[in-house]
Parts: sequence; C-alpha cells; structure tokens
Amino acid sequence: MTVTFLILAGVTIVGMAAAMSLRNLVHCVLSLTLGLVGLAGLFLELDAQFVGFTQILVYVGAVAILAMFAVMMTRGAAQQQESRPTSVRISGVLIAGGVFLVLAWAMCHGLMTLGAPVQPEAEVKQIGVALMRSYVLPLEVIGLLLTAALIGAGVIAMEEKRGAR
Amino acid sequence: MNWIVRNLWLIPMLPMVAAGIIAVTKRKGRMLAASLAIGSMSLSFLLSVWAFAHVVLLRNQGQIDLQVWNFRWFQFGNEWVSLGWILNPLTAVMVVMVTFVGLLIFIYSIGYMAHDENFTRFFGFLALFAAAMLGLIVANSLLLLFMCWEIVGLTSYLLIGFWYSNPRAAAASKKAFLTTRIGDLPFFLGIVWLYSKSGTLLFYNGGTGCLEPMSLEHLVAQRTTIGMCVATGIALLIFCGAVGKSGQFPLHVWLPDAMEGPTPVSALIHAATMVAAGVFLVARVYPLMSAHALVHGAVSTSAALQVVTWVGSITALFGALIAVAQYDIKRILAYSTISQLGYMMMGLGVGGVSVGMFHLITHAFFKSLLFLGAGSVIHGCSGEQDIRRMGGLGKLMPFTFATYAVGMLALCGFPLFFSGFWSKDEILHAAHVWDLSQIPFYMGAFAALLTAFYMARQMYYVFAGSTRLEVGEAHGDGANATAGMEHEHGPVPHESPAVMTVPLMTLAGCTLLLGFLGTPAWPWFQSFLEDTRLRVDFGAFAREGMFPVMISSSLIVFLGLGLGWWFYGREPVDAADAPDHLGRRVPAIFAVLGHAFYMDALYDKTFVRANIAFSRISTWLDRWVWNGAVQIVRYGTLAFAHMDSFIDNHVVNGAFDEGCEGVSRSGQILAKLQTGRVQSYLKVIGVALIVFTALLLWRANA
Amino acid sequence: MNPLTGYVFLSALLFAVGLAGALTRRNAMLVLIGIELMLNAANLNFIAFWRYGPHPEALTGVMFVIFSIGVAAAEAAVGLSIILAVYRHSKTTNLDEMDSLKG
Amino acid sequence: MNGSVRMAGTADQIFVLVKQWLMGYVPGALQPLASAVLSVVPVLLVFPLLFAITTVLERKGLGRIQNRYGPNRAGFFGILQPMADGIKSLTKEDIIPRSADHLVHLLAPLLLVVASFLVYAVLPIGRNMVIANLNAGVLFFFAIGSMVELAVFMAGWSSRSKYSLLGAMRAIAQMISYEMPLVLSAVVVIMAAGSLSTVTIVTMQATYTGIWPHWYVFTPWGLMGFVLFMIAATAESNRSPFDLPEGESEIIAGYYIEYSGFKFALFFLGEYLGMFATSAMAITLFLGGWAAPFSFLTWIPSYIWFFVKLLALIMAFIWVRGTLPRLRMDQLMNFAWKFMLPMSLVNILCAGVWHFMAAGFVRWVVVAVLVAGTCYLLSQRLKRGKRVAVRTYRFAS
Repeated sequence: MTVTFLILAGVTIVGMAAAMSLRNLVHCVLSLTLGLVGLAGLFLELDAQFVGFTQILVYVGAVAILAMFAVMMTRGAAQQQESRPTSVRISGVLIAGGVFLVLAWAMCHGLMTLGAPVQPEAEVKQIGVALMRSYVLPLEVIGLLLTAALIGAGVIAMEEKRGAR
Repeated sequence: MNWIVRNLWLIPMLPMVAAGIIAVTKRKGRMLAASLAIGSMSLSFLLSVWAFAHVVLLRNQGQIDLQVWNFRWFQFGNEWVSLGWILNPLTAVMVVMVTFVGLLIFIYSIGYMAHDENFTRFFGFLALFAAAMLGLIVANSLLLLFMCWEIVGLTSYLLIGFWYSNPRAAAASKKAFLTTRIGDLPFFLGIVWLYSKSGTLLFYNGGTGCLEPMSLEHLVAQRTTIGMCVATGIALLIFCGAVGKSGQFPLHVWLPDAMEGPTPVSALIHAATMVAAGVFLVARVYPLMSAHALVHGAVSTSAALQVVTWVGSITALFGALIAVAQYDIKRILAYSTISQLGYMMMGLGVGGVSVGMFHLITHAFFKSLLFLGAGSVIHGCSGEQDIRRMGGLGKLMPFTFATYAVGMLALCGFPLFFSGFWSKDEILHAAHVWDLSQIPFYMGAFAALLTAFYMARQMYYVFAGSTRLEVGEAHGDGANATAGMEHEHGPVPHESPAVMTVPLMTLAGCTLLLGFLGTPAWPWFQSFLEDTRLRVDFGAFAREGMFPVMISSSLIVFLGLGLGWWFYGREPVDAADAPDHLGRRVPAIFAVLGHAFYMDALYDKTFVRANIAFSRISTWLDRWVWNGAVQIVRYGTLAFAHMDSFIDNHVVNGAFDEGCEGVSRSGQILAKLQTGRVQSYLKVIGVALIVFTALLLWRANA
Repeated sequence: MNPLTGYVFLSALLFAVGLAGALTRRNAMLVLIGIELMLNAANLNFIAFWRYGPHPEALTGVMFVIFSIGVAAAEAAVGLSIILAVYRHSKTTNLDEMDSLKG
Repeated sequence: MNGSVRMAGTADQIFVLVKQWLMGYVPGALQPLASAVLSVVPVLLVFPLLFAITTVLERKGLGRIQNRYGPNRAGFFGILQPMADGIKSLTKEDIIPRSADHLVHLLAPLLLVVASFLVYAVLPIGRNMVIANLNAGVLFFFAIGSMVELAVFMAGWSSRSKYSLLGAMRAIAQMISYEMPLVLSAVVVIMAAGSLSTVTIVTMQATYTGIWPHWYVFTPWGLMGFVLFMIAATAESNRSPFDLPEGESEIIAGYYIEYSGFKFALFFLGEYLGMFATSAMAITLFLGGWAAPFSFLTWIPSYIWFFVKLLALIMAFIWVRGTLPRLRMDQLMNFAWKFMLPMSLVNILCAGVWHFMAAGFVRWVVVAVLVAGTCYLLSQRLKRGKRVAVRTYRFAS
C-alpha cells in the first residue's frame, strides 16, 4: 500500500466519480479522461507497462475524443435537463452501493490467501510473441471485430439520405 | 526418358495458353493477340523440330523409335483412366507439318484479317485450333485423341461461322458441326466398344496398349453375332469418325459449305490439317485396321481396309467430277480437297501408312498454298470469288500467279519436279498392284485426269484472258474481310502485301522440294515411317510396273492439261456471263455436276424431312400421351392435398390456435414488465447480482 | 494489508461508481461512459490478479485486458454512433424518451 | 552502465559523469528523487532554449525565403527577439472571454505543454542520456502524444468561439487522420529492431559496416517510412502545408484565437516542443539517433550529433513552411486516407518481405521495386481526374 497507489487511486476515483456526477457533459468526458489516466497509472504501478500505455492511447487518444465528438454532435453540452425524480436517483445509488458491499464482502471472505507476489516479466516482446502464438486466434477475431465495428459505426452514423427510407 | 518425350505436351499447351490469354484480351489488343498466337506457334514449331530431330537421331542409331509417356488421369471404380502422349515418326512428321503450315497461315492471317474488327477473336480461335490439333497428334490415348478431336470440331464450327452475321456462314457452320457429329457418334461407340473389349484406350503401353499385338490378337479372336470379327467392327466404327471429319463420300457435304469461313481458315483447317485428321486417325489406328491380316497373315488386306479403299476411291472420283463444274474459286478447291482426301484414304487402304501419309503431307503444303493463293486473289479482287468475274490476274498479281501455278502443277501431279507427282504416283502404283481389284486404280487414274483438267480450267479462268471484274459486286467471304478496303485500293486488282506473299513463296518452295523425300529411288519418307532400310536405288523405277504407271500417269496429266487448254485456253473467256465452254457442249451432265449430284437436295428430301416428321411425332406423343399421364398424376395429387388441408385446418390448426392464445395471454401479462427503459432493466440485473452473490457467499460461509 | 486487496477494493469501488452512473443518469452517453467504467474496473482486476497471482509468466491477465480494451473501443465506437443515429432520428439523447422500438 | 561509460570518451559522457558525481552528495533515501530531478531539469532548460532559438531562426529563414529581412532590431541580427517576445507576452493582459469555461480554458495550455514535455522522457539525447528507458518507449511516445489532441479540443471548446471550435475540430480531424500513418510508419522500425525501447532502437543503428552506419533510413522501407513519418509529423504538429487548423487567413488562429498573453506563448511553446519531439523521434527511429553518420566521426560527442540532426530537421520544417502552399481540407483527408495509410501498410509488408528474404542485392531490388511501385500506383490513383501542372512563378524572379 504505497503512497503512489493512494495518489493514483484517489485521482482515479475522483475522476470517475466526477464523470458520473457532473452536469456538463464535456466536463464529464474530461474527468473521465482524468480517471482513465489514473487507471493507466495504476496499470504502470502494477508493472503492466504495455497495457498502461495502450490504455492511454486507446482511451485518451480515441475513446475520449470520440465521446467529445458525439457530445458536440448531439448538442449534449447545451441541454442541461437532469431533472430526475429523487427516488430514481436514490434507488440507483442504493443498488450500486449494494453491489459494492456484496463485492467487498466477497473479497473479505474469498481470496486473500495468495502467496508472495513474484516480480513478473512482461516484456513487450513476450506479449507480442504470446499474441502471435497462443493468442493468435483471438487476435484475428478482435481484428475482425474492430473492422466490423469501424464499418458498422460509419454506416450507422452516416447521414441518411432524404427520401431513401 | 528424353526431355522432349516427357514434355511433348508443351507443343499443344503453348498455343492453348496463348488461346486462353487471347480469350481474355480486349478487342483492341490486336498486336498482342497476333504476337501471342504466332509466338506460341513458333515455339511449338521449334519444339516440334526438336522432337523430329530426336526421332531421326534415334532412327539413325537404330534404336527403338516409339516412345510414350503415360500417366493416370483419374480413377473410377477400380479402373484408372490413363492418358499419355506418343512420339514416333508419324507424330514427328505430323507435328512438324502442322506447326509449320500453321505458323505460315497465322502470319498470312495478319495481312488477310487486317481489316476485321474481330481480329483478336480470330487469333484466339486459331490458337485454340492449333492446340487441339497438336494435342490430337501427340495423344497416345484414344480418349485424349477424341477429346482433342471434338475441340477441333468446335473450333472448326466457330471459325466457319466466324462471320456469324452472315446467315450463310452461320448455316454452314451448323451444317459442318452436325455432319461431323454424325460421324463422331459411331466413332464414340467404337471407342466404348474397344474399351469394353480391351480394357484400355492407350495406344501403346509397353505391351498392354490396345494397338499392341496382345490386345489385337484378343480382338481378332472374338466374333460378333453377324460373324464379323470384333477388330473389324471397331475399326469400321472408328473409320466412320474419319469419314465425317475428312469429308469422305456420304458425309462430304459440309466441306464445300465450310468455305464460308475466312480463307486462312479454309487453308489451315479445311485443307491442310483438320480434314487430314481423319486420314491421320486411320494411320494411327492402322494396326487395328489391318489387324485381321496381321494375325491371320494369309489374307493380305483386311475387310476394314477394303472399305477404306473403296470409300476413298469413290470419294476421289466423286470430288474430282464435281470440281469440274464449279465457279467459286474456293469451292473448286474444296471439292479438290475432298477428292485428294479420297486419294489419301485409298493410299492407306491399298498401300499402307507411308503411302497415304506422304500424300497427306505433300497435299497439306500445296493445298494450303492454293488456298492462300486463292485468298490472295480474293483479297486482291476486293472479295470477288466467282472465277467468271476474274481473268487476267496473271500480270497484275505476279507473285500470286507464280506460286499458284506451282501449287496447281503439284496438285495435278506434273511430272518430276512437283511433290504431288511423287505422292500421287505412289498411290496409283500401290492401287495398281493391289491384288483384289483394279477398279480403284482406274477410278484414281480418271480422277487424276479430271484433276488436271479442272485445275487448268481454273487457271485459265482466273489468270488468263482479260479482266472481267465488276465494280461494287463484291460478295462472299472476302466482302466481310475487305469491307473497309474498297475505298483504299479501288476496284483494280492488286498484289497482296508482303505478309501474305512471303508465306506463299515459302510454301511454294516446300511444295517443290518436298517431293524428293519420297521418290521411289530414294524413299526416305517411306523408310522413315515404316522402319525399312534406306538406300539410293534408281533401279526401283523398274520394279514391278512402276515405270509404266509413272509414264501413264504423266500422260494422264498432260492429257488433262491439254483438254483444259482445248476448252478454255484456246479461246479465252471474255465475258463474265458467257456460258461455260464445257457446259455448252454437255449441258445436262454439267448441270448435274454443278449441283454436286444433287446430294444436298437428296439429304434435304430424305434425312432432314424424316427428322422433321419424327420430331412432329415426338411432339404429338409429348402433348397427348405423356401429358395425359402427367395430368392424371396431377389430379391425384390435388385430391390428396385437399384432404390434407382439411386435416390441417381443423385438427392441427385448432390445437395450435389454442396454444397461441395461451402464449399471447401470458405475454400480455409479462409485457407489463417491459417498460422500454434500459435503466430499469439494468436495475433488475443489479439487484439480481446482489441477491445471487449474497446467496452464494451465504452458502459458502454456512 | 495485502497490496492486492487495495486494488481489488478500488476496482469494486470503480465498478460501483460506474454502475451508479449508469443507473441514475438520463443521458445515453453518460450511461455508455458508466459501462466503460465498469469495464475498466474489471480490467484493473485482471491486471491486479495477474500481477499478484501465482503464474504471472502466463500473461493471461494482460492478454485479457488487451482484448478487453479492443472490445471496449469497438463498443464505444458502435455505441456512440448508435446514439448519434438515434439523436438524428428523435432529436434526443435522453434514455427515458427512447422507450419505443417504432421508428 | 559504468562499463559503457568507460568505453565511450569522457567528452561524450561528460553529462553522465557530472550527474554521477552530483549524486554522490545526495543521501541514499533521496537518491531516486534527486536522480529524476537531475535528469529532468536539463531537458526542461535545453528545449525551451532551443524553442527560443528556433523562433528567431524560423523568422529569419522565412524572411530569406520570402525576400525580406525578418527580425533584425532586437540585439545583434535580432538575436534577442525571443527574449523581447517572451517579456511582451508575460506582461500582456491575460484576457479570458466572459462566457468561457474558466477551468478548462486554463488547463488546456498547461496540458499541452505538460504532454509535450512528457514525451521527452523516452528520447535518447545521447549515449546513456535518456530520462527513462522504458520497455514500451515508442508506445509511450505515441500515447502521450495523443493527449495533445485532448488539449486542443479543450482549448477550442472552452473558448466558446466558433472560430476556435472550428479550428479545434479541424485540428482533431487532421491529427486523428495522420496519427495512424505516423504510428504505422514507425512500426517498420519496431519490426526491424524487435523492440519498442528507443534506446535499443538507437543502439541497433549505432553499428557500422566499414564506415557506413546501419541507419534504418538507408533501406527502401526505412526511407519510405521516414518520408511518411515526416509528412505525418508535419501534419501532427499543424505546420504548413498542413496548417488548416490555424490558418491565419481562414480562421485567424484556430483553436487558440481566444488566448492571449502567456497562455498564448504556452501554446506556441507546446507546438514547437511537439515538433521537436516528433523530429527527435524521427531521428531516433530512422536517422540513427545520437549515432555518428560515419564510423570515423564517432569521436564527436553523441549529443552533438543528436542536436545537429535535430537542427537539420528543423531547418527542413522551416524550408517546407516557406515554400509550400496550404492544402484544402479534402486534399488533406484524401492524402491521409488514400495515400498515407495504404502506403504505410504496404511499407510494413515490405519490411516483412525484407525480414524474410536472404540478405543481398536481390532483397534490395525486390523491396525497392515493391515500395516504389506501390508509391507510384497510389500517387497515380490520387492524381486521377485532376489537372496537375507545374506551377509557374511569374513575378518571383
């Protein structure tokens, strides 16, 4: 339980909580980015360099920007009607809290019996070799999925021609 | 095994590949198509020369000169179907001839077809034809031979109908295709019969091939129900194929009509190579043809060969008679081809492979020379084909005239210097010494007389006298080919370009020289084909009636030429519509000959009519008998269906409707939970997660 | 305390935060972001268990996270474009108003 | 490390030695922190100084290209011009639009500068001179580099001005489009070196055959990769001819139009730092990093070589800016998606072919033909249907 962990955890939690509670959508996305950077920091802290940098590249470089574009295109930043009945909000938060409690309970009882941690070797090269050897099929599948998602997203978001329907 | 034997398939495959590439070439790729076709043909020619040299070398070393390369193609049941190729003197001679003549005609075609918009397609077909023809020659399996045989027929169909917008060309191509098919059906039956009897279609396969003694003995030993031996039956069936393809007597009608195709096609396919395929086929299966004699030894000529001889001699005389009274320059040559093919068949029948094949080779050269010359004439006269409208071209087209004269003299069999003399003389001599009958000899001799006569007639009509060409009356095949050149050249006949005259001169040279390979004094060709010792022996002329036959045939030729001069050279034809000099004297006979003995009309009245009547009967049967049965079945089905639908409506559907009602009612109840709001669903999932995890943990702890 | 516990607790907390957001917010985009958060919480778990698990050399956790990031990227792209399409159609990104399948 | 320090000359390793000497005076507990500070501070000092030099260099260079003088009043030959600019921007009023989102408006330039500085962590400036030798160094570079887009968006959005928003949207569209060829063109080097570590990549290039170095730019795919990388880098740093997002004549200054004073200067700094960083990355990946161009020149300290190459690339940037006209938006996008992307993919393929073929002349010819042929075909496709003529200058002479 190092200081670094505490700082990063704090940043992540604050960022994510802000992302879920702020009123302005752009602020939400920006704080989400902050939270994700904090999470990437946690990955680095866990010696998973490759995953950490990939996290930044994908989430900050792509997903956040994509969300920004979506916000701008749906004028989400302009409309600020967050007037939900309090009962809905409370029930939602209660359920989330319940889930957290259950998970925490599970952790307290389940898994704290692991041995001493080994310093893992996660050289980028090893990851690459693993991706190309034992995980080559999932890699191909994910490539196909991403291609399909790229095309599908383009098709869905494309402006419909007037009178085409 | 020598490289060339293993890779003999390259010879047909190169033009095949070229044809494939040309098939996908755009119409504009004229130069590409021509160069591909000619390039592949040149390579094939080189390979053929190599193969030829290889065989000659083996022969000189005295080694066995029949080499085969067989492989298994596919399996059905326990049987393997094998294919293969063969290299022996017969193959070697034929591939060299076909590739050489083909190459020259390809080159000639560049000039002849220069103005045709389907130039590319033309070369594609030509290359495909060459591939199939070469495949036919190198095939060591009757099956492979038959496949190539059919492709050859197909390309012939395509090329005769090359100008398919011309209805006559379309009809001619159809006629050619159907007529040859009539011959191919018995051929195919013969193949099947042979396979069922001998179990293999390979010609030679180290002792187990169908043309090898073991199999032949087996075939001869068996008898059919009518008492004929099996070998003879099969041989006759195969010969039917040859009759169709080589335009022998009953099935010759397609060949004159095939002249609707472009002239290079006529030269290549319908004079030099394809029609000779029938002759080649008989030569190839000669052991089978002569099997009876081979085994029994006593009788010198087998029944099959007798049939071949008679059919050949009748055809020879028949074609020559008709050719006398034709006016179309290409039709004269076509009937002449029929006649000469008859000669070859006769030669095969009476004298064996070498006699027939020698005439085949020499004929290929001089007849393609004549056709190309005729093409040059047609080209020069802007598409005119009627000899009555030509005249006086000797001065205007000197090269064509000179080469045409060489071809004509060779065809007539002018003594000593022309190849036709030696090969025809060989046949006549063989017929003379035939021990069964003298009639084929006399028929052949008369045909030779007629040949000299009609060729002289044609020469006088076309090249002598004054020009009778009429402007703007062009018709026939050249009309298409030269449609665009009228304004370029004008109506005055002109010499053809070098790309056309050079092949002519090459062929003329060959025509002059080739005969010396097979003179009785130095019969290199015969010895090459039949594996006998070769020596120079001028004494051979004196052998057993050789000299008298030579003298008499020379006299016949001179007589024919003289008659030609008497009728046509003495007083030159001066008007296009003047009646024929011979026709004036014996109009009745001339008309019969001019209509080719009314064979087409006869077929029309008999076979075609019968066919139409039969199809009418078939239609009637179809409409009333078969259709009635179908109707009965239909009503039965309908009745059954009505019964079925009754059960369906009242029994099955009733139960199903009840079930559906239940589902629908329960669905209405459940639909109340379906708010359409994702988040409420998510909430349910969340609660479920809590509950189930809690339960799980509770159980685990308890 | 075991370092793993901290990470796992953090992950559970992040999951709960994401879930709370997904449950309470009305804007479809924010719900999507909440789902992304839950996914990332799971990723953190994977990495933590890989790091402190008995067989880190197997790289299973890392691989899982790499593929999960790929899937998440695809999901975000498709999800956001669906939101765009819906917005273009019904002029709203409010989930409460998107309760009809009829176009 | 000591071994390699001794191997190279003292002049080469002077900074490393000084750092080690200073570390000797630091108590053990503070060692990591002190080491980090001692590595970071020089970078924080040197590159802004380079920025200052570059501004004046650029203005003089552009002036020369455009037949005018450029700054020549402040100091000798205008050498003090950056100082004057800095003082001016520091003392200027910091105007924030009333409707702006204040926090985001403030954070945007900071994020830009921080991200731009962060990437220097993995750039090897000389032998043994790198702040952090990360396993995934190249990935780090691109990951942090992608943060710049966020900063640009923040700046454009928070200003509440249509020009800045338009500029930001253009900039992001452009940066996203060119980020892909940028990364993909770097992949060839990663394939060749078999490592994502910048230090390893440079070390692999710092060997020689005879006097010739093994830089990746001296292979067909390396040359093509370098060209693609530099084009994409130009677009990434929003410089001419890809300066649509801040095209002065169209949308005034793009996303930072509403900034003034020191924040404006920060944007300027961030952009130049980004340009230096991508140039330095290009040097690291393709031009052998700090390695000398010939084996007999290795006695010159490695960091000098690095800065010489960096300055050369900066000069090239200035030259390009002075000579090429700005592209249109559709041209920009067409070029990115129809030329750069397929070309970089084919380039990867070519690198693979290179890897699996036996070394020798044949490999050279095959790969060169592949690269050049694809390049030609793609450029022909791009040019299809367009009239392309040589530009004539009627008044320039």
